[in-house]
Amino acid sequence: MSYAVSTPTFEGPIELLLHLVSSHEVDVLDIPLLPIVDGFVRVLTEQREQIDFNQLSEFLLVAAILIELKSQKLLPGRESADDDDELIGWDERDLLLARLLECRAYAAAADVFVALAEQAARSVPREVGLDDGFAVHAPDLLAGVTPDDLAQAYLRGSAERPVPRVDLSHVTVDTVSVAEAVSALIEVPREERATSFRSLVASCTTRIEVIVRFLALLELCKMGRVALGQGHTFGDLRIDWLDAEPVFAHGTGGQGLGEMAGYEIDDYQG
Amino acid sequence: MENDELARAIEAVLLVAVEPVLPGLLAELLEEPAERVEDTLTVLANQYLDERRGFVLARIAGGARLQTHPDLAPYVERFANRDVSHRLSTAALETLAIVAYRQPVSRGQISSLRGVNVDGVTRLLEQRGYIEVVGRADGPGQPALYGTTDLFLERLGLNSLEQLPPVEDFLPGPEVAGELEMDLQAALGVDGPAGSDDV
Amino acid sequence: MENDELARAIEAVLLVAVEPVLPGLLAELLEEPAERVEDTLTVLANQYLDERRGFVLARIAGGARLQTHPDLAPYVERFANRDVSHRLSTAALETLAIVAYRQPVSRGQISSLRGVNVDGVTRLLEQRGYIEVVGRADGPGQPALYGTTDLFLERLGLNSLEQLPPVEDFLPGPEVAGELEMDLQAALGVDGPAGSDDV
Repeated sequence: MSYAVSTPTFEGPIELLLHLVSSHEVDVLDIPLLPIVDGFVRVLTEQREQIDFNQLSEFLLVAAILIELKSQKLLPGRESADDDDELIGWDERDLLLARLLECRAYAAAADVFVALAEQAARSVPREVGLDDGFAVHAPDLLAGVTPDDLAQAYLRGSAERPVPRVDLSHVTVDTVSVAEAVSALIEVPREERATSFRSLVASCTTRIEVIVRFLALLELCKMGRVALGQGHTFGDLRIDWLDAEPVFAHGTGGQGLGEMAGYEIDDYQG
Repeated sequence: MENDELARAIEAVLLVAVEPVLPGLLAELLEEPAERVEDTLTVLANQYLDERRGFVLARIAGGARLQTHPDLAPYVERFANRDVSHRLSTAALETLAIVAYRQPVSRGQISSLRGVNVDGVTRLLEQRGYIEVVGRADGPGQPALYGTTDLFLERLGLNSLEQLPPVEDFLPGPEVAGELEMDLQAALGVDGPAGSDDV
Repeated sequence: MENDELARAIEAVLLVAVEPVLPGLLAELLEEPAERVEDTLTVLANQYLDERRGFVLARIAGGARLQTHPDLAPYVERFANRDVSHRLSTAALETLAIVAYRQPVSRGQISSLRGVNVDGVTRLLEQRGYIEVVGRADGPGQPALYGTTDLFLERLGLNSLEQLPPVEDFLPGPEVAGELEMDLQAALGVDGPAGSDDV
């Protein structure tokens, strides 16, 4: 069951139209697409009570491919393109098929992993460690660990491992740009010249914000605006502002720091 | 060092090690050429098998370690409370397989292959210590590239990644490929590939 | 069970046992009379000596344990000095912290909190003198309860456990802190937590 289209050069099911276009029997440039879409929308409006979703999605797919093909034809510089490149609908499908096959292969490999792991689990390694008399030779493992490190380790160690509950993969995440974070950091009012990373990110609610803020800090460090230090392995980051007064933060003319930061971060290389 | 003494010293070191010991480290400790150490490891491994000992000398992630003979799993399991609660989900396993075969690979690459967001899964695998960041890709943001860890090899009982069966072995045969293609056509609601004339 | 099989099973259990294993426990596990187990232990001990293995079967406090042959102490020492990492792994530090804040605590409790087997880590911490057995829990098997030692306090520069920072004071919450740490490590490209309890 497919939607039949009617145009000056072609009349029939839309899939057939796609096929004819793909096999060069009909030139997509001769097909006005707007009336096709309008017509379909009209049909949809009429059937509002009982929309056939299969038909709807099929139409959307085919229409999208046709629009892509047509827009490519209309764009300059594509004349020399390979014929194959124009068959974007088929290419996409082949790619999809290749991807599906590859995923099947990895799924089968995963089964083998399980079997290997089960086999390996039948052997238990010796992990007993040194005999009692030898421990004295080993270095002090607590060197450099502070009580605060220990407290943090306790919180980490006793925290329930996060269990993802809701799959949000289909939700578009608001992007936070490093450039914005740089500007925000510059404008943060500060009474003291030094602060810590944890206090800077205390107000952040998502991980990405924290990470972006961190990248922004690195950026500021690169620009010589802050000095960063980490006393020891498990420690917090110490941040020293090298300029007590934000120099460009409120400047309207010239090249503000924010703009400069934005420019640099677009080509962010770490 | 005499052969016999070398074997004894290696045995003793393996007994106190808590993770696979690299032959290079043994060679350094015992001041013997690496080849002799390798040979001795092989001799010991065969000896344990021939004598039907309750343990074996296994080669894991490039190193050597003593572990119980798989035959005796029923007894050992009763004794050692092994941690088996951490079964990985199908999604995690498939992602792990992709990392194992395509490493170094970025999250974006895995994600476009699997067709879903894999941030949570890679994070879990990283937490478990099966994968780790092994480098950075060029390009914007320099995305992290992941590879598998020694722990991964250890869990699978492998000495190196080369021991993994080639991924080509797992590619579906032509019948399955044909079926998939048909499903795909049905799903997309279009006819067969260009070139067929059955319109 | 045949003699040979019994010896193999005992060998396997001794290989993975962290503490000396009582013959009574072996007899129960393997469903064999205690005398047979005793005899087999003796046979194995003599075998190791006769074959000049690098390890011996020692009897400690009534139990049996595999340990290195005293002859080979120099090599084992060299290994101990060479192999052990110079700081605690994240996993070991977390385990130590749990003992410090929750003492007295059993391995089972730590393990269920951390989600992994912690036998190896607790043994390491005990060997280093940072934790010790401070009592036994009631209930099946009367598991050992661990607490921290004076050496632990000394190394951290504390006079008493009351000087440990109160854990409620830390913001953000534990999950967030843990995740942040990991994300930052990932962002920095430095080694993340091992995820296993290897030290």
